[in-house]
Amino acid sequence: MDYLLSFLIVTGAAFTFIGSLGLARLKDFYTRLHGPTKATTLGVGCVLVASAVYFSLHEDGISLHEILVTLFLFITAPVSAHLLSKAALHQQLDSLTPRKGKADSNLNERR
Amino acid sequence: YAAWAAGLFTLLGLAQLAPRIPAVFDGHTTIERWEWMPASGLDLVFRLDGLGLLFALLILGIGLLIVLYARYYLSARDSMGRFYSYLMLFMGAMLGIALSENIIQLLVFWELTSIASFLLISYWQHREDARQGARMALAITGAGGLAMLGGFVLLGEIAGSYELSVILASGETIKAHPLYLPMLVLVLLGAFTKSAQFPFHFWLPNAMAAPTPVSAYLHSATMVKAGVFLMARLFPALSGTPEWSWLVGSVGLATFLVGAFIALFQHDLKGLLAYSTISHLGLITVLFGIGTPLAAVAGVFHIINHAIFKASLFMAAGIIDHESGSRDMRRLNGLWKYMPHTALLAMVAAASMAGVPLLNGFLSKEMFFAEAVSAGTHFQLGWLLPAVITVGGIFAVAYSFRFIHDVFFNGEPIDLPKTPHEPTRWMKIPVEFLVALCLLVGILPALTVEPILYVAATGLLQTTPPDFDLAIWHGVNPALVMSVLAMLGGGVLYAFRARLFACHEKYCGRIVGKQLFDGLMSALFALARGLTALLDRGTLQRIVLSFVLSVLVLGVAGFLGSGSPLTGQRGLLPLDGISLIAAIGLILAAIGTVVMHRERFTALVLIGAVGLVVALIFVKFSAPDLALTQLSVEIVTIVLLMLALYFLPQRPARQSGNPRVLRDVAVAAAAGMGAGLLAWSVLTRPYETIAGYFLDNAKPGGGGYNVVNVILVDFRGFDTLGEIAVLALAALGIFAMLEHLHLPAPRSDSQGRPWNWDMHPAVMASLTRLLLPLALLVSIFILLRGHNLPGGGFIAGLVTAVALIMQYLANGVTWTQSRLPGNMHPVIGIGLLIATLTGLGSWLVGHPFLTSTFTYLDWPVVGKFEVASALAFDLGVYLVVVGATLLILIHLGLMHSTSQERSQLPEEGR
Amino acid sequence: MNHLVIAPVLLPLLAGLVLLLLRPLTIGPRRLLSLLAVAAQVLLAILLLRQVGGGDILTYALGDWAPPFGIVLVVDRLAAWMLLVTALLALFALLYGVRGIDTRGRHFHVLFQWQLFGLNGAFLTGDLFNLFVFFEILLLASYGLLLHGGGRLRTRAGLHFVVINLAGSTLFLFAVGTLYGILGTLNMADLARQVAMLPPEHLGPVKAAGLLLFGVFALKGALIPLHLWLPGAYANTSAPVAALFAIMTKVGAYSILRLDTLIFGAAAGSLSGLISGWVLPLALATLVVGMLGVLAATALRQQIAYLVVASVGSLLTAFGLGSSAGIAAGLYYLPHATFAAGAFFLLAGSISRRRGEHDDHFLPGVMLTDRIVLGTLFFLVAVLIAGLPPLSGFIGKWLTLKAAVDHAWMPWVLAVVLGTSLLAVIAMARSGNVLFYRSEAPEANRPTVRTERLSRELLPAAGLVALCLALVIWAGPVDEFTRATADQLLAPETYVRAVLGTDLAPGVRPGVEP
Amino acid sequence: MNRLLPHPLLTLVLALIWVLLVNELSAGAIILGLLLGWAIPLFTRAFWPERVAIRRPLTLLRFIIVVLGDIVIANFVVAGRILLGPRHVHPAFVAIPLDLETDLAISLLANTICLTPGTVSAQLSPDRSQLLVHALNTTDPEDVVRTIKQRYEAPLKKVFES
Amino acid sequence: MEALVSLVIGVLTACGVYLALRARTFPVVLGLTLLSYAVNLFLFTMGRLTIGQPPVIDAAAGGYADPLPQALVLTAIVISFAMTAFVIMLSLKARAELGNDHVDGRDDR
Amino acid sequence: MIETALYIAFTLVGLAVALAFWRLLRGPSAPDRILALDTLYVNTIALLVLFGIHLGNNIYFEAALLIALMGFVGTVALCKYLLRGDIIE
Ligand code: NA
Ligand code: NA
Repeated sequence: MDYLLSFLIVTGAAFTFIGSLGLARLKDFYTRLHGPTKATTLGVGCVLVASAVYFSLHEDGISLHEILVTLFLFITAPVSAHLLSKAALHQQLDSLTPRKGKADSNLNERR
Repeated sequence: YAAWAAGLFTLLGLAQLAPRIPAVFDGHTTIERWEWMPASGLDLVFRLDGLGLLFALLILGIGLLIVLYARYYLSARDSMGRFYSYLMLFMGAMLGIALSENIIQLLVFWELTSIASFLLISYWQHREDARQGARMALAITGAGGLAMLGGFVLLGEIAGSYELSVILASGETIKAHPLYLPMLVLVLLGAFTKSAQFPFHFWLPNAMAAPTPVSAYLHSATMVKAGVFLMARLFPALSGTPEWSWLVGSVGLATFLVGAFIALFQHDLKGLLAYSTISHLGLITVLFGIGTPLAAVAGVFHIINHAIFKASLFMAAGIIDHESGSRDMRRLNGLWKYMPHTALLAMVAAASMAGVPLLNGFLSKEMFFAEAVSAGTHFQLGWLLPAVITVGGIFAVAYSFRFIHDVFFNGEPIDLPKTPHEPTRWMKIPVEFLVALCLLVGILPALTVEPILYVAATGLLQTTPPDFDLAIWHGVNPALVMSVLAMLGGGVLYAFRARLFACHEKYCGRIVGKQLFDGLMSALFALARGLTALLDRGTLQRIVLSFVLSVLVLGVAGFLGSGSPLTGQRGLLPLDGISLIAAIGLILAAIGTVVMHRERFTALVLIGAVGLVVALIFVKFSAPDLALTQLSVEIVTIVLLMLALYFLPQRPARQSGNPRVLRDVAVAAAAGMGAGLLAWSVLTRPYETIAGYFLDNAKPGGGGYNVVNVILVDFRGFDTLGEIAVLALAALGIFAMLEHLHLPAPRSDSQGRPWNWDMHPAVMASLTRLLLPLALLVSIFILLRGHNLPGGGFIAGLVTAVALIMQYLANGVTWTQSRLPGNMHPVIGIGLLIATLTGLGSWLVGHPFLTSTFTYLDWPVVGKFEVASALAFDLGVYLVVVGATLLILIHLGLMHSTSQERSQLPEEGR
Repeated sequence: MNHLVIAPVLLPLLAGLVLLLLRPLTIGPRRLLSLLAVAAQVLLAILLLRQVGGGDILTYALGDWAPPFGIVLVVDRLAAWMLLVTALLALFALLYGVRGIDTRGRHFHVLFQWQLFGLNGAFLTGDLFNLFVFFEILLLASYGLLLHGGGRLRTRAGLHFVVINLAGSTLFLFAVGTLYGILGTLNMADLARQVAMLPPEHLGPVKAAGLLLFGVFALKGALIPLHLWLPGAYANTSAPVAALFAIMTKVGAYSILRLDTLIFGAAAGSLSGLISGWVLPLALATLVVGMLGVLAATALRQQIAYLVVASVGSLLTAFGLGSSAGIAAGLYYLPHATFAAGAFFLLAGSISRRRGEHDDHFLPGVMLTDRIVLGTLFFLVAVLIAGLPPLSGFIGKWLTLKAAVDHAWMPWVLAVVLGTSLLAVIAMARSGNVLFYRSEAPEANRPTVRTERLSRELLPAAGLVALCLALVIWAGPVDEFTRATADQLLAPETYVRAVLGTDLAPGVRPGVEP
Repeated sequence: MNRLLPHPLLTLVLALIWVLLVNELSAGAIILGLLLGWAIPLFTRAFWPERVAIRRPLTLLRFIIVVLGDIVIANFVVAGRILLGPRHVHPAFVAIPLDLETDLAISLLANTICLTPGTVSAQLSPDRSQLLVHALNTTDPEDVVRTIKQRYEAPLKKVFES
Repeated sequence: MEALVSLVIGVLTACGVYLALRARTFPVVLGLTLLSYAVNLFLFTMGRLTIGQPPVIDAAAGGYADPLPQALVLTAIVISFAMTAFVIMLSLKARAELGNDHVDGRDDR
Repeated sequence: MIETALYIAFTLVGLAVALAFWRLLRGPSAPDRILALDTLYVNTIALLVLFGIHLGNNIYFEAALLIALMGFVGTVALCKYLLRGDIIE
């Protein structure tokens, strides 16, 4: 069981790290956005599962409330990402992709 | 009626005094006492001895005449009631001076006379000179009174009592005390200013703007005598030292000369009399300065005589002014023809002033000359004293001549506003009475004045006075020679007046005390303004800077002054990598906030990171409750800051120049070092606290496992009650403050981009709605478990508030507001009420406020659970937090819409 | 256990709560309720004063937790005296406020009551951190009150006031924290005990903390150079609020006195006198600076504000003498200065509303309506403030000088107190002259003032003046009381024994089993 | 029923979450959870005007499993790209035409897109006909559109809008 | 560790003081916020630093951190929150009434 | 075993925190900083949970839950500010 735990812990931490690495390393905002929103959800998810397992083993009764945090992150992280990219588009931040006229013209709004 | 009442009042005073007179003549001192502040040695104690009696009689007697005179002097437009009430205030105060046993009490009356004088001088408020004269008099005599207060406090300390009986009996102790000289100087300052001694004399001529009855009464007969009275009163205690003689004698002499000299050159009738008064007060002062008992007796005698002739002269001058419309001697001429009766009276009084034999002024002046001669024998160049005094006498005769000749003879009046004529009968009666006294005393001194002078001298000296002889003829002696010289010299001087006046005009016209005083005053005001402006710039930066610097000085002084080491002996914790990373992150973010504070949004994001790390520090060092609280507060604060930022400039111009920035950096660095070192010095020291008690008693006494929460709701629940009151107050204060506030909403962001069209992005809106029940559930969870595990009402309240704020964020004010109770005031009120009532509940069972109770219930199916009063308290906290946070945020959120659509405002009652 | 001890705290709290919950009511009943609550506080203060007048010290252990573990309220003579002064001042300020100013903004009465909640709590608490909490309550209430009615200058003054007080609160926490970090307790009596047995190697932080705490209180009390916040704040708020604020600086002075006599008092060993060494020089300097400000003022309320600064200087000069007589003098002077400043602010309100656009500026303006009555009252207040006989200002000044005679700083005290008194006289004469005697504008410019019953308008100010007169008439009993109070303060061991039940001497901390 | 128990499903979910929160499975916890699960929806009724109806629970379950699997895959894919470095990233914006109509469904789709392979939903057009998506690494935008529509939009449409 | 915490407190104080000395309301508010962080940390650490021993009674616990400073800081946080909220709103009011965001209402741009 | 794993994990998450801080300070755009802060929040959750396992005490669970909630609200509010200025309208 310790192996599973250790695996979860290290995997989770690794994903967390990679997410932040993407944040630091990638070249434009839109690509940077991908790292934290995805990598960290799984990363933190793994760590939380590890915690659930750990406390279920080490204390009497199972511990499942970590699932709540995971659930919560799964609902919120995409919303944050969505809003961030919306804000970035609004600010007309440079993107590595030359934006295609067709896709934006009706999206890149002005009401 | 006012005059009648005042007269009656004065008569009543005399009637009160009368039965007590015989005792005084029998040599008794009557003392009457009413307890006031016995513990501090201040009772209302009155003392009637000869000196006091003499003054009381002068005050009441002349007062009665003045009351009569003023009744006819004042015009119908003047407010009689005001005048007489001031006058009676003065009379009472003056009597108080004369009859006080306690010197502090004496001082009280002393200052009251200054105040009354101020009121009476400024009686004609519309006149600039009256207002200025009054303020000058108040400033000078007030200053003297304050000096005297200092002197009296010292005197009381030296003598061991404030009461004259003790003070007068302990002259030797007083004179030998090291504080004698400062005390003497302070007391004399009081006396000199009041009695218009040089160089404080100039207020008196300026006080002549007062109605003439006032000048006659206060500024010649009585109030200005208070100073010499004081010298007389304290004569046995203070006099007889070289300091006394030199101070009093030289000031008196200077005053005598200066007054007499200036008096001659006055063109204003009252001005002449005023300077003459100054001169005579100097004369009296010289007599007290000489310090022999006989000189003191002469001084008292001249007080009486001067009061009589000078009061009559002032009243006569008042009549002339009243009936001719002018006091300018250059215009007043030949009045003998128009008002012979008045002229006669004035001339007799003026002759007395000049020291013409058979008049009272002659007698005391003779004594003065005689004392001057005898005093002069005691020191080298002693002959100078009588010589100089003779010169003064020459001027005195000259101005008296002028008063007679220039007004009543010397041709025809020039351009007078009115044709002069005799006044009403009643106006002359007081003058007649006083002139009659001049004659009576002058001719029959032994029958009239000697008894009262004797008891007065007894009271003054506190012992049997030396023999004195009030005869008119003492044979040819130096004094007589001086008198004759003065008479002749005066006549000659007056004869050459034209040339003299021209000369005076040329050389002395400029030197006026008033200008000096005014200059001093404007300098004082300028200094005050300058210094105040230097300190108080009215800028917040200055306020904060002075605070920080003061704190630094205090803290550094405290620590360095103690000599204890900076670092203590406690074992320290090892450092770990994550802590280091987090701390560096925090430090960089904090510095980033500072560096980028003009990019306000960035600063805001950075401060968010700082707050997060602070929460992490709480986690790291075993404070889960704090971490929870910090996290929640942090977000609400950031939301608030953003709401505010919307209305503030986004990228303001740089404000401060480099020097100021450098200075502030230095100050801030010093403050930071101070705080850091203080923390270090404590953290490295071992300590012992009361914490053990809380850990031991939290469960058995407070019914909770979470000791922090038990402290909050139980051990120190009172703090928490206060804390939620603060929160409620903040909400109410903000609510009150934001009312009617209109702020222009910016139409674009800091880079000039117009705002996004999408008010409430759909993705956000629908998913945050989903989160609401979840967040509420979490908040209830945190509320309920708080007593035993990290959590509690405050955090729960913030979570609820944040959950609701999220709805506002995602769905907007209008949408959310319509789904919530519109008015948050009752929520706050009820929350606070619940908390308070929970505390009050313990009264019912006979315990102090906020005593907690808890019990365990065991219900079927549900199982065993705890019920604690602390939970009710925490519920109160919860409600206040929710109510207050929402009230603040919502109102702000509503603010910009208020200008557009006021109707949408939720109805919040006043 | 005597619930009377906590009553002065709970009453305004509950009154404010009820007023908050009864907002739907019309203003009339709420005014009545508010007034009744304050009147009841006067009664409570008198009752407490009678109970402690004999020298007893009453304590009230909140939550039934024995001190030093729980918070304790303590009533000694000083606390009762402060309560009474506060309640009386508040009563008259409120009487002025209910004449219409209370409806110029929201929540006036709630804020007012909670202001009293904070003040009374600050005077009663025997716990340093709880004092912080009550400071915050009274500050927040004062922020609200200060801004009440709104306006440009008021807002600016409010901003300055709030920011500097936030800085002050921060400092308070630094100081309290340090004291706890070394001494391990918050109860003031216990702090006194711990300070008394502090090992010398720990003096540094405690000394620094003590002085920082002094800095906090000096800020509240407006000692220079920490007085700069006061003129703006006091000069720009509404009359009843400014009047009530007359007590706020005294909270600072009170706290300095407590700190000086209890925690760093006679028994504090090498820390004894830590505070008093700073108080006297700063107080004298404050007196000078304040009075120069009085002279320099260009408007009446600004002048009164500086008078408040100066009065703090006078008050702390007396306290700073450190002797029983000095403290007693200060305790006599305290109500005088409070009531006089309060009356003056109320009067200034009445004067300025009659001067139209001239407001309270020292410019020759219109001839005032009701000039005689206002002038008389102004004159009385000026005499009070300038410390001229025969009113209470003089007695206070005299008592201070008397106490200073055998102090090493006697010449300085004498020179400064007397010199500044002269400045006060000069300044008051000038102000009265400009406001009442000089009128250079035509009568037509006179603002039409709704002079609904002048007596009612001036009653509050006159009442405060009457209180000062009472201080003169009953100077004897007051003098004896303040002397007894001073003696009680100079014997901190009685306080410690009353609170902790143990002596100040070193010993085991009560309740902590080894 | 409607007034007293506005969202029975939500009640159950909340009760379940409550039991998770208190981290103990006891009668007391369940009862309190049900109680809160009943009370909170009642209180927040105004925020949930329409009752959420789930037509095909099985489809939803399958959808959730698919998404969870994709999340894991997505994470590995993105992690790989990040580790490979910026030069191995070929981002693109892709517009997805939408068939979904309700806000909740669109939001869930947007969320799903965010959680799954290399895509972040960036912006919804005002008329809700198009969703702009940013793909981390794609050479074929049409493929992205196709995958999203088939794999995620279709089941959501079935569950919430049929 | 103690040195690091002291450093953090010092830096927060310094940054707070510097910002509080600025001439515009917004940085002043930020400065006060930083100062409140500093003082809260300071007050908290007065119970000394303890790792992994939260003051929640637990039979298994080896010891407890001093709970009293924690309770005090909690109160202090709430109070400084109330104060910060107040000063933020006041800065808005000042902006509205004075027409600019200078702390003295001077607009010398 | 677990201790080693935790040690590695702490190191990785610590580095993640450092990277997030770097981006936070570096920017360059406002959304970048918000994203960095959001990431910081999420990393903190991981840190807390690891810390809980390390201590064998899950008393910090609620802190993690709250960080998730608060981090979300913060990010949403900051984004809303960039989009609309007025976050509560
Ligand atoms: Na003539
Ligand atoms: Na004074």
